[in-house]
Amino acid sequence: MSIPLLTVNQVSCLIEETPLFKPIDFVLQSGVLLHLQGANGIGKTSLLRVLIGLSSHYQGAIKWHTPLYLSTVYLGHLAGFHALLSAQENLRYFAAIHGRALTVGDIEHILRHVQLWQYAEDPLGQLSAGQKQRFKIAQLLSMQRTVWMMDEPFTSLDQTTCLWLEQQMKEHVQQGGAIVFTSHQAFAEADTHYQALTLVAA
Amino acid sequence: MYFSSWQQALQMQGHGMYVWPAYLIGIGILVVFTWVLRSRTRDALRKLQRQVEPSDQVETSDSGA
Amino acid sequence: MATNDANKNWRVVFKRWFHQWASPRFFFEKTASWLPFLSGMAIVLLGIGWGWGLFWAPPDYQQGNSFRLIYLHVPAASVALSIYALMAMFSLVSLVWKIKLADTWAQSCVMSGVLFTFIALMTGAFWGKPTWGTWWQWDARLTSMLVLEFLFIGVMVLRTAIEGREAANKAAALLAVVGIVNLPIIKFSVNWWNTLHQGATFKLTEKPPMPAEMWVPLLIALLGIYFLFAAFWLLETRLLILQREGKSQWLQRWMMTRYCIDNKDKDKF
Amino acid sequence: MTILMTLRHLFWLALRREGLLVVQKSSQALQPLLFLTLIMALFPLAISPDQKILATIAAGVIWIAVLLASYLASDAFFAEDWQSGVIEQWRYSPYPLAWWVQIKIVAHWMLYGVSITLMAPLLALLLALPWSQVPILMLTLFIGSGIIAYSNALAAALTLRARSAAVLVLLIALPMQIPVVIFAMAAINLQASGESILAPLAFLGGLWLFSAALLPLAIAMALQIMMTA
Repeated sequence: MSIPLLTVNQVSCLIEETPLFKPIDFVLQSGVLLHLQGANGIGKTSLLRVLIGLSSHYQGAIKWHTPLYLSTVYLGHLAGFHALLSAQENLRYFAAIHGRALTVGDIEHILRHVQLWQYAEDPLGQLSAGQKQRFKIAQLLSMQRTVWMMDEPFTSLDQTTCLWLEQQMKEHVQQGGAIVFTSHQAFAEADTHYQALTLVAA
Repeated sequence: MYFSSWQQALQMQGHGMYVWPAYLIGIGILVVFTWVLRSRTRDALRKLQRQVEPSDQVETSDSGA
Repeated sequence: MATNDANKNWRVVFKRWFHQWASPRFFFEKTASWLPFLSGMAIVLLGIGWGWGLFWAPPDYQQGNSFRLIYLHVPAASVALSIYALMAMFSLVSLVWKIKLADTWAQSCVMSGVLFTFIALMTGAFWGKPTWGTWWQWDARLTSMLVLEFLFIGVMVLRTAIEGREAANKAAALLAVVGIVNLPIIKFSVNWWNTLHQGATFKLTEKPPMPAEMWVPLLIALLGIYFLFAAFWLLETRLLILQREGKSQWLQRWMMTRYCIDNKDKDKF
Repeated sequence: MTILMTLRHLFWLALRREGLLVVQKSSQALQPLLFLTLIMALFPLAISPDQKILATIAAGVIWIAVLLASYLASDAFFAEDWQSGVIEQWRYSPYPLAWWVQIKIVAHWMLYGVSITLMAPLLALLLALPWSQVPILMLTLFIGSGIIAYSNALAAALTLRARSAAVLVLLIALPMQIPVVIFAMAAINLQASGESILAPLAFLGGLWLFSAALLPLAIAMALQIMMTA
């Protein structure tokens, strides 16, 4: 029942016209948790940015089978929220950037789900690193998009939050979504949904 | 020549003190700029030469062997 | 059909020609021998134009001998404006067609532009003292020239201030293009402001028709300064190619052959 | 599947966010206005407390001070959104980047332009500007601050990755703002001498339309360059 979402053919990121890693091929299908691995500086982040069109320094062919801006949501290593504004306001604005109007009910539902409802009115900058990471998940959830593109989601997380995040990601793919994420940590429980792709230096 | 002597050309009926410095500064700027460009080119060439030289040495050692 | 074909042919030829010139290697090899010609022409023409203008041309009936500044002032001002237009054009080409060399072309306009604009301003001041009795007058031309200098300096400083060469070059190119759109607006507003205040009514160059002994040397000096700029531009473009293409094989091979052939005057360019 | 928000809804939502941000950093946000008032106090002290002298320079002084105040915070115009990755999300949004730029600038104009316009009578009072000139001063300040906002935003975008942005912003934005000052001051002076102010106001309005239509595209391009290059 898996649907192909993205076909990547002989793609490598370029810096001044030299490829960063050996060209890769893969087809991303719904229900897949794709882990991009590789040494530091190999170009995992660059690849993620190339895939969603934030950068055009690449060679090869990238083909999305769904409308990119309507089916994906991307969270880079930059937070994507303003530290002075509250979780509520940030969430509302983030969804608006991508064209979705959130109702008060939506916001409450999502923030409760990531256990941030009690901090909904506080400036996000005052929350802990783990809570901020949970807010990022709220951002992902708020968009109801099929494909999540996540850059190093596990950095600066404690054990519990890591496990919670893995749980969230698994739920998303079990419901027919797909995730592409970069991480140099191993994923704790590899199941049938999990696929790994290692970038090798060119 | 319009002026009857070099002295007159230098004075230009009192306007020489405006005309000559302006020309001198202007030409000076252009000359200095030429010099700067040429010396920067020389530096760039020297740097390139240093990049090329090692392989040059390999060549000579090859011929020596 | 035939015209269509010819049209297409012409386009293909032009495209090939353009792409050839856009390659650093082709440009570098083709222009290798141009510099002596350009600088020689510049020196000869400027020598004739300025010598004639300074020593042989008759003085102006109103301004007297300070009028002789025209042979430096007008050519410098004119070439400065042309340089800005050229820089903006190259910048546009580099932004739209993403041609790297066009960016180098644009970059090698900037410093010459700053200097020629400065010379125009400086000579304007020296001219102003005997004619207006003041070094600086807020006259429309001088004010526009001052703004042009700011625009040039802005492009120059922006390029050096931004980290990352590609971002720096593209940002400077964008600023140059925005600047060329702005320039007519600024010029118009400054002229309008000047007529409103009617302070400086004295025009530097708009005069009853000049006799030939006056305008022929001006024309020669004008031509000479364009050649001088061409020489500067070429020298700087070649310098930038040397600096940027240091890693490419063709340049290293070029350097090797040069090094082997004329070792004795290796600093000659 | 997903229905995108209407642009109007989006606009108000984004405007609200910019407003909330200003409230959050109100002490910072008020600095330009404070700066403006402080400068006003300097002129009578430095030049002369004579009402006649002050009245002749008042409009020009206010305009220059408004320009200077506008540079104060403008190198940081995009900085926070840039560092926090919000601009990256704009780029990744289904709406064009230029649209987000436009909203941010309009929001800025509505907050600063309106507050400066409302402050104008007070500034005029301090510098003994004749009351008959105050309405036209306010009008030129309102339109003019709109144009200034665009050119400052362009300078801010171009200098996002620059090492010392503060002076650079001034160097880039100031030449673009010369026409604004010329037309604004011409309108005020012409009105004072009882002549028609139609021409300078038309030029000012034209300049505003021109900036509003074209500069967001250039700014979006600058942001794009900073992001990808």
